[in-house]
Amino acid sequence: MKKYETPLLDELEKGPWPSFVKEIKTAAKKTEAANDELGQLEKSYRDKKGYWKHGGIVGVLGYGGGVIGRYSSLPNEFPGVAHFHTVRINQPSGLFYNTKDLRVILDLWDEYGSGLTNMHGSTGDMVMLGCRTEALEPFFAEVSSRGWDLGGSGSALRTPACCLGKARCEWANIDTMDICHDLTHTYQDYLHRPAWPYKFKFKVAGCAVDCVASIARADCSIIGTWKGNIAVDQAAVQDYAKGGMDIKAEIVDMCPTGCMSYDGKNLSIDDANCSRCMHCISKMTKALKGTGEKGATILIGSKAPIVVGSLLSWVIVPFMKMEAPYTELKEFSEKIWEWWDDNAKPRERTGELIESKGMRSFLEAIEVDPQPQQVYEPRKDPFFFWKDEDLA
Amino acid sequence: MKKYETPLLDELEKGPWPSFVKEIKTAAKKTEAANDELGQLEKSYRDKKGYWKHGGIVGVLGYGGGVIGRYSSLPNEFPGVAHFHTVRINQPSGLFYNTKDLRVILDLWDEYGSGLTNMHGSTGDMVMLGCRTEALEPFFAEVSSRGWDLGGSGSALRTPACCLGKARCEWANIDTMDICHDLTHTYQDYLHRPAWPYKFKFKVAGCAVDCVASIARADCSIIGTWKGNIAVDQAAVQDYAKGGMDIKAEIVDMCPTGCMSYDGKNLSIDDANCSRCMHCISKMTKALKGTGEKGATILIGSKAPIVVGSLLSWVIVPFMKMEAPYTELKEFSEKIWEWWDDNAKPRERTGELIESKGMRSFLEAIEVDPQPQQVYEPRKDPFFFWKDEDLA
Amino acid sequence: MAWLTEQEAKAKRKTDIGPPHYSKMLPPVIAKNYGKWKYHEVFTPGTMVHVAESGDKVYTVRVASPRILATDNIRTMLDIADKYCDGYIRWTTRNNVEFMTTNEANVPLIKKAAEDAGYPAGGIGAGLTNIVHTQGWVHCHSACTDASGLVKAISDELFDYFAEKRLPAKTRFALACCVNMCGAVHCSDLAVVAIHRKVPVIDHDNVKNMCEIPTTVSACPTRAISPDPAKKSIKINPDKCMYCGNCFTVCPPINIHNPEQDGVAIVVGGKVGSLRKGPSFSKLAIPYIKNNPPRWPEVVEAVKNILETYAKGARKHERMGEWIDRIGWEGFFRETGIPFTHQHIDDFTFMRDTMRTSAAFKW
Amino acid sequence: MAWLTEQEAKAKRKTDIGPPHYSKMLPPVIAKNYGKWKYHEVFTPGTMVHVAESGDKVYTVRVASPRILATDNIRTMLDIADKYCDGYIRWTTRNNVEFMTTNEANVPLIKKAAEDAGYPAGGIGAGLTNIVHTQGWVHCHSACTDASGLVKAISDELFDYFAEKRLPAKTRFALACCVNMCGAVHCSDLAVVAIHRKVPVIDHDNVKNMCEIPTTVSACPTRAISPDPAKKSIKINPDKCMYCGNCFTVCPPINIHNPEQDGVAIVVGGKVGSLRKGPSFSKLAIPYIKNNPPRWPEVVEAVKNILETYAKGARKHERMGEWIDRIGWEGFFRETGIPFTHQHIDDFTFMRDTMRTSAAFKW
Ligand code: SRM
Ligand code: SRM
Ligand code: SRM
Ligand code: SRM
Ligand code: SF4
Ligand code: SF4
Ligand code: SF4
Ligand code: SF4
Ligand code: SF4
Ligand code: SF4
Ligand code: SF4
Ligand code: SF4
Repeated sequence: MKKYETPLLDELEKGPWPSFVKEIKTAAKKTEAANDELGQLEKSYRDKKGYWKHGGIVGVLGYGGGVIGRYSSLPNEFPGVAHFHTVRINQPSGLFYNTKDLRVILDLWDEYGSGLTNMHGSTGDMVMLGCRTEALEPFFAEVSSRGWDLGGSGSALRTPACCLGKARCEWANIDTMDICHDLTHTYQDYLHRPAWPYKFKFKVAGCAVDCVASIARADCSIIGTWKGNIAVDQAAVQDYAKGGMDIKAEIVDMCPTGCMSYDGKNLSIDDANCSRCMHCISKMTKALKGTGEKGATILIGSKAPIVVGSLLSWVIVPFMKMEAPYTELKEFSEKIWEWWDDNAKPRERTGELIESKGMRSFLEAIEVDPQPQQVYEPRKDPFFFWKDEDLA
Repeated sequence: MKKYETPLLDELEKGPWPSFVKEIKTAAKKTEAANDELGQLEKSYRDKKGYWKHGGIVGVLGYGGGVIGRYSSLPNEFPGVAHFHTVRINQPSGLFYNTKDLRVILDLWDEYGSGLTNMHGSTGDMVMLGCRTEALEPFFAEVSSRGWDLGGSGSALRTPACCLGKARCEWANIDTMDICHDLTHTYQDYLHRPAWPYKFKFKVAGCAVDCVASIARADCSIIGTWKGNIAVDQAAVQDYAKGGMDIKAEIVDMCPTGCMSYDGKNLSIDDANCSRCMHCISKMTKALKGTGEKGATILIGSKAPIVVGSLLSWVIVPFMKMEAPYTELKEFSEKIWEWWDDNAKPRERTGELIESKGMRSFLEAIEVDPQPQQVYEPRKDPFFFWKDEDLA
Repeated sequence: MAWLTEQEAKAKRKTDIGPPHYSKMLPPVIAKNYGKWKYHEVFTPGTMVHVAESGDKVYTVRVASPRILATDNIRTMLDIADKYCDGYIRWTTRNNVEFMTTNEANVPLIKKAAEDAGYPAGGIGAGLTNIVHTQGWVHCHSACTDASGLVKAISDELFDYFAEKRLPAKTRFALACCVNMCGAVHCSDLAVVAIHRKVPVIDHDNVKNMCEIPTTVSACPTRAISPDPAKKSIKINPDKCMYCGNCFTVCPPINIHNPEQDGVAIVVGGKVGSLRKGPSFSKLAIPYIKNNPPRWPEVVEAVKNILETYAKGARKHERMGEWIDRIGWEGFFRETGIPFTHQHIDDFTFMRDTMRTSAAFKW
Repeated sequence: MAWLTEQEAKAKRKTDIGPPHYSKMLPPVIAKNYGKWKYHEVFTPGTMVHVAESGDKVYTVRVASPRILATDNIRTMLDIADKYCDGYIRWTTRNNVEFMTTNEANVPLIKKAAEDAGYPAGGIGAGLTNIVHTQGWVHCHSACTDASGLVKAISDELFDYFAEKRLPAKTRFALACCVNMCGAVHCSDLAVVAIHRKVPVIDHDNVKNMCEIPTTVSACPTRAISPDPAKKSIKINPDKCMYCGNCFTVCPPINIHNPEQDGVAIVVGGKVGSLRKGPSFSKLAIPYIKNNPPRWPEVVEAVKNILETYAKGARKHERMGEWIDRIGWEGFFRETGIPFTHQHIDDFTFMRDTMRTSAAFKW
C-alpha cells in the first residue's frame, strides 16, 4: 500500500476529542480502501473540495436500495476508493447489541469492505463505509444469512428508528422499540424496493421529549403521550425542595401553560390546562408521572430544507392507541401512502404534497376530522373555500 | 316627499344604543336624499342585498380625489339617491372642533347635501354622505372658502391621521397632531392628485399603545417612543399597592420581557431588557414614565387583506428624531414613494411591493441599514442571496 | 341660503389649503397644557380626568355615536358643548364623541344632556367601546351585509359592557361589510366580517365593453380567472375561487353578491397596541352565519357567547387574544363550544405557520 | 476467511428478513425491567443510574465517539462490554456509545478503560453532548465542507462542556456538510451548515447526455433555470439563484462547488422536544465563514463565543432558543457582538412572519 503524507489531517489527531483520523489510520493498516480514503481526504483538505462523483446505481439482487453508490473522481490516483459504496445495514430497534453478533459483522466487514463504519447513520442504519461493487453480493449473503438485512435508500420507505423507550426510560408511554421493529418487518417490501415518489421516514419517540428528533425529520412522527392527569407525589416534591431545587422558578414559572402552582408545601396542577409538554416531569422525575390512557400523537410531514424550506411535522391524529399489531397505525399509514403515491410529483415529500394540495384534501383522503389540536391557531385571512356539501 | 313604510328598519330604532335609523329619519325630514336612502335601505333589508352601482368618476375641478362617486341602481324608484356621492372633508388633526366652525359645515351640508354625515370615516375624514354631482362644485367652493379642504381618495396620499397625543395624553412622545398637520399640508399635491400606483396612508401614534391603530392600517406608521430608562416613583408605586393593585400579578408577571421585579416595597426595572411595550406605564401611570431622548419608530407596509392577506407594518427605522419641520421623515417618505412609484404594478401597495421585491432592495433603495430591531427573528432556511459586493 | 352659481363658486373656491390648524380647535385648557399632562384617572366607563403638571384638570365625558349622524343631531351635541364645554367638542379615533370640561360639576350635567339626546356615556377603560364599522348597504356597492344595522343589534345586546360592566381588559370590536375591511377589523379582539361563499356570476355580454380582460385576469389572487376568447369574456374556475371579490371590484359585470349565501364570519383575538403581546391578527372563530336582518339574532348570540366566555375566563388585563394564548385555541373552542371545521385550517398561504408542530396541546 | 463465490452467495442469501429482534440485544437487567423503570439520576456528565420499580438498578457510562469507527476500535469497545457489561453495548440516537452495568463498582473501571482507548465519558444531562454530523469530504459528493474534521476541531475546543462543565440546559449541536442537511441541523441549539455562494457552473457539452432538461428546470425552486435551446443545455439567471444545489443533485454536469467561496453558516436556537417552548427551527446567526481546514479556527471561535455568551446569560433549564426568546434577537446580536446583515432578513419565503410588526423591541 502507498504511504501518504497527511500533514493536514495529522493536525486532527491532536486534542481530547476522539479522532476520526486515528480511526481511518487504524483501518488503513488493514485495507487499501481506508488507506486511499486517507490519501484522497488529505487532498480534499488541501484543495478545499471533495473528490467524489455523483453516485451511480449499484445494489444487490432483487433490492432497489440499501446501497449508496460512490466513486472517486480520481480513481487512478486513489484506486482503493475507485468504488467506495456505502452499505446500510438495518440496525436493531433501540441500537442495543450483543457483542457476539456485532463481532460477526465487524469480521465480515474487514473481509469485504474498508473496515470503516459509521455507528450509526443519521437515519439510524449501521453504515458500512466503503465497499467495492463486486463485494456487495457476497457481503450481503454473509450478513443476511446471519439474520441481518439492509436498510432503506432511494424513493422508498426508509429504515424506521426510535428512542430506546421502555428499555431504559421511565417516561415511555408506548413501546417504541416494538413499534419500530414491527413497522420495519411489516413493510420490508416498501423498504427494499423503491416504488414511491420519494423517501418516507418513520421515527418513534416514547414521549414529547422526542429523543429521536422525530418531529424534525420524519414524514411520520409517532410520539407517545397520555390522556389522564399528572400524579404528584408531594413527599418527593419536598425532597426536591430540600435538595435545593427552586420549585417556583424552575418548575412553576417555566410551565408554558401556567397551569401549576406551589404554596411552598404542595405542588398542584390544573390538568385540564396542562399540555403534557414534559418539562416538569423531566425535571422532577421522582415526583411526577403521567397517568391514565397511553397512546401516541401522530404528526406528519417533517423534512430537511431542500427545496422550499424545512418542515416540522404537523399534528394530524392527536391521540391513537398503540397496541400490537398496530393495525390502526398501519391502516393510517397505508392511506397516506396511497394518496401521496397517487398525487405527488417525483421527489415530492409527503409534507410538501400536503402543502400543495391543501390540508383539507389530505384529511379527507385519510378520513381524519379537523380538530383544534391540529393547529396552533386558526386562519387569519377571510379567504376560505366552501364545498357544496358545506353550504347546507 | 314619498313616505316609506320601514317595518324592518323600525326594529332598529329600539334598544339602548343610539339608532342610525333615527338619524336617517331626522335627516329625511329635511332632504329627499335622506328620505330615499331610507326607502332604498328598507328594500336592502328585505332583499338582503345592496342597491348601489360601482362608483363612477366624479369630483371637483383640478382634484383627482376627495369624492367617492355613488349611484343607486334603482334611480327611478329612489330618485333622491340617484346620485349619492360622498365628499371627504379633511378633518383637523386630533378631531377637535370648535362648535362655531363646525356649525358652518353643517349648515352648508344641509343646503348642498343629504344632511347625513359620518363623523368620521375610518381613515379619519369628515365623511359627508350623499351629494348630487351638480352640488359638488358649489359645496366645495363654500367649504374651501371657509378654510377647509377635501381629503384623499383613489391612488393618492390618503388623509393622514393621528391620536390626540400631547393634546390630552401623558404618554405622547411626539407631537402627533403637529406631525399629522404638517404632513397633510406639505403633501397637498400628492393628496389631491392621484399619481401613484395605489393608495398610501400615514398614521401617527404618540406611543406604542397606538390609539389610532396605525400599525394595522397605514403604509407608514409613525409611533412615538423613547431611548432612556423608565423612571419609577416608588411612593406612587406604594399608593397603587395600597389602592389594591396586585403589583406582582398585574405588572411584574405581565411584563413581556420579564425585566421587572418587585420585593413588596420597591419596583425595579432592568431597562436594557425593557422593550418599552407600555404595559406597566399604562397600568401605573402615576408611578412610571419613559425618560431620555424622544422620537419615533417608523414602520412600513400595513394594509387590509385584499388580495394576499393583511399585513401589519414592519419596523424599518427603529428610532428617528421628530422635530419640526420633520425633514428626516419627509426625505425618508419621498425615497419610499420614488422607489414604489418606479417599481409597483397598478394597485400594488407599498408593503406588497416590498414583499415582492425583497426587503434588501427596499432597504438599499431608501438607504437604511439592516438592524436586528427590524425582525422578530432571522431567517430559518439556509437559502440566501449574495451580491458581488458581499463576497469580499 | 341659496346655492352658489358656477361663477360665484369659481371665484370663491380655494385649493390645496389643507385642513384648518388644530390650534383653532383646542379647548383652552388643552391648549395651555399641551404636552404637559401628568396622569389620568378613569372614574366610570363614561368619565375620566386628566391632570396636568400645572395642576389643571380636564374632565372628559365620552358618549356613544351611531356614526351615521344627521346634522340636526350634531347640532344638539354642539349645543351641549356650547353650554358646558366652552364651545369645543371632539370625536375619538373610534368615532365616539368627547365633551371636555374643567368644571367637575358639569360632568353629570353633560352626561344627562347627552343621554337625553340619545347618546349614552361609556366606552372608557376596561370594557367595550363602540363597534367601529363602515358603510354597508347604506352606501357601499361592495357590502354583503349591512354595517350599521348589525352593529346596532349587537351594541344593544352588549350595551351594559359599554356603559356599566367592566371586562378583564379593553375589548375592541369591529365590523367590516366586505373583505376589503375598511378598518382595523383584521386586528380586533372581536370582529364580524361579511363574506361571500359562491363563485361570482358573469354577465358575459357586458364584459367586453366594461372591463379590461387582462386586468381582470390578473386581479385574481388564486389564478381562478382565465380569458374565454369564444365569448370575448372571462371564465372562472370554481375550485380555485375563494370569493374575495377582487374581480368584482375591477370589473362591474362580474357579480359576486348572492343574498342567500352571503353572510358573516366571526374573528377573534387580534390587537393593535404593543403592550405585552405584540400587534396581531384576528383569527377565525366562526366561518359563517347567515344574514338575518333586521336584527341578526344568530350573530348577536354568537358574539355574546364569545365575549362572555372571555369575560369569565380571562385574567385581569388580559385582552381576548392573550386569554386565548394562555388557554390555547383548543381551549377556546372547548370553552366556547364552537365547532372546528375545515375552514379554520389555514391552508391558503400560512399553513406552515399555523399547523401545530408540537406534541404539546390540551385535550 | 475467503470471499463467498457467486454460487455460495446465492445459496446463502436471504431477503426481506429485516433486522434481528431487539430482544436478543438487551442486557438482562433491561429485558427484565422493560417498561418498568421508575426514575433516573445523573451523577456526572458521563454517568447515570436508572432505577426500576423492582429496585433493580442499571448504571450507564456514556462515551464519546467520532462516529467514523474502525472495526478494530469497535472491537476494543466490545472487549470492555464483555468485561464489564455482560457482553452488551449500545449506541445512542446521537451516536455516542453506552456501557451499562448493574454493578456500581464497574462504573469507574468502564470509564477508565474507555478513556484509555481514546473515548472519554460525557454528554449526559445539562451540557454539551456530541456534535451530530454527516459525511463531508469523507464520503459525499455533495459536501462543501468536511464534517468530521470541523466537528473534531470544535469538539476539542468545547471538550470541557462535554466531559465536565455544565450548561444552563442540554445543548444540541449539529453540523451539515451541505444544505441537504442529513440530520436535525435545522432544529439544533447550535449548528453549522455548509453553504455555497456562487452560481453553479455548467459543463454544457455534457448536459444533453447526462441530464433531463425539464427535470433540471423544474428542480430549481426559484425558477432561476431555463432551457438554452441554442446550446442544447440550460442557463441560470444569477439574480435568482440562491445556491441550493438542487440542480447539481439532479444534473451532474452542473457544478456548484467553489473552494474559495464555499464555507459555512452558523444557525442557533432550534430545538426538537416539546418541553416548555415547542419544537423550533434554528435561525441564522452568522451567514458565512470561509472554509479553513484543517482546524477552521474562525468557526471554532465563532461557535465558542455564542456558546459562552449563552452559558453566561441563560437561566437554569433555558435552552439556547429560550434564552434568545427572553432577551430578543436584538439582545442576541447585542450580547454576542455578531453583525446583522441583509442575509439575516428572511425575504425569501417568510418575510411576513419574521419582520417585526410591533413597536416593542430593545435597543
Ligand atoms: C448517510 C446519511 C448521512 C450520515 O452520514 O449519516 C445521508 C447521506 C446522504 N443523504 Fe441524507 N443521509 C442520511 C440521513 C438523512 C436525514 C436524517 C434522517 O433520516 O433522520 C435527512 C433529513 C431528514 C429528511 O429526510 O428530510 C436527510 C436528508 C437528505 C436530503 C434532503 C431530502 C429532502 O427531502 O429534503 C437529500 C437530498 C436528496 O434526497 O437528493 C439527501 C441525500 C443524501 C445523499 C444520498 C446525497 C446524494 O445525493 O448522494 C447522501 C449520501 C452520502 C454518502 O455518500 O454517504 N439526504 N438525510 C444518512 C443516512 C444514513 C442512514 O441510513 O442511517
Ligand atoms: C368610507 C370608508 C369606510 C367608512 O365608512 O369609514 C371607506 C370606503 C370604501 N373603501 Fe375603504 N374606506 C375607508 C377606509 C379604509 C381603511 C381604513 C383606514 O384608512 O384606516 C382601509 C384599511 C386600510 C388599508 O388601506 O388597507 C380600507 C381599505 C379598502 C380597500 C382595501 C385596500 C387594500 O389595499 O387592501 C378597498 C378596495 C379598493 O381599494 O379597491 C377599499 C375601498 C373602498 C371603497 C372605495 C369601495 C369601492 O370600491 O367603492 C369604499 C367606498 C364606500 C362608499 O361608497 O362610501 N377600502 N378603507 C373609509 C374612508 C373614509 C375616510 O376617508 O375617512
Ligand atoms: C381617545 C382615544 C385616542 C384618540 O385620539 O381618539 C384614546 C385615548 C386613550 N387611550 Fe386608547 N384611545 C383611543 C383608541 C385606542 C385604540 C385604537 C382603536 O381602538 O381603534 C387602541 C388600540 C387597541 C388595540 O390594542 O387593539 C387603544 C388602546 C389603549 C390601551 C391599551 C389597552 C391594552 O391593554 O391593550 C390603553 C392603556 C390602558 O387601557 O391601560 C389606552 C389608553 C388610553 C388613554 C388612557 C391614554 C391617556 O393617558 O389619555 C386614553 C383614554 C383611555 C380610554 O379611552 O380608556 N388605549 N386606544 C381613542 C378612543 C377610542 C374610543 O372612542 O374608544
Ligand atoms: C440516550 C438517548 C435516547 C436514545 O434512545 O439514544 C436519550 C436519553 C435520555 N434523554 Fe434525551 N436522549 C437522547 C437524545 C435526545 C434528543 C435527540 C437529539 O439530541 O438528537 C433530544 C431532543 C433535543 C432537543 O429538544 O433539541 C433529547 C432531549 C432530552 C430532554 C429535553 C431537554 C430540554 O430541556 O429541552 C430531556 C429531559 C431533561 O434533560 O431534563 C432528556 C432526557 C433523557 C433521559 C433522562 C430520559 C430517561 O429518563 O432516561 C435520558 C438520559 C439523559 C441524558 O442523556 O441526559 N432528553 N434527548 C439519546 C442520547 C443522545 C446522546 O448521545 O446525547
Ligand atoms: S423520547 Fe421520551 S421515552 Fe424516549 S428516551 Fe426520550 S424521554 Fe424517554
Ligand atoms: S407537563 Fe408541561 S404544561 Fe403540564 S404541568 Fe408540566 S410543565 Fe406544565
Ligand atoms: S397612542 Fe399613546 S400617546 Fe396617543 S393617545 Fe394613545 S396612549 Fe396617548
Ligand atoms: S414597558 Fe413593558 S417591557 Fe418595559 S418594563 Fe414595562 S411591562 Fe416590561
Ligand atoms: S368594508 Fe367593503 S363594503 Fe364596507 S365600506 Fe369598505 S369596501 Fe365598502
Ligand atoms: S372572487 Fe376572488 S378568487 Fe374568486 S374569481 Fe374573483 S378574484 Fe378570483
Ligand atoms: S448533508 Fe449534504 S454533503 Fe452531508 S452527507 Fe448529507 S447530502 Fe452529503
Ligand atoms: S443552485 Fe438552486 S437556486 Fe441556483 S440554479 Fe441551481 S437549483 Fe436553482
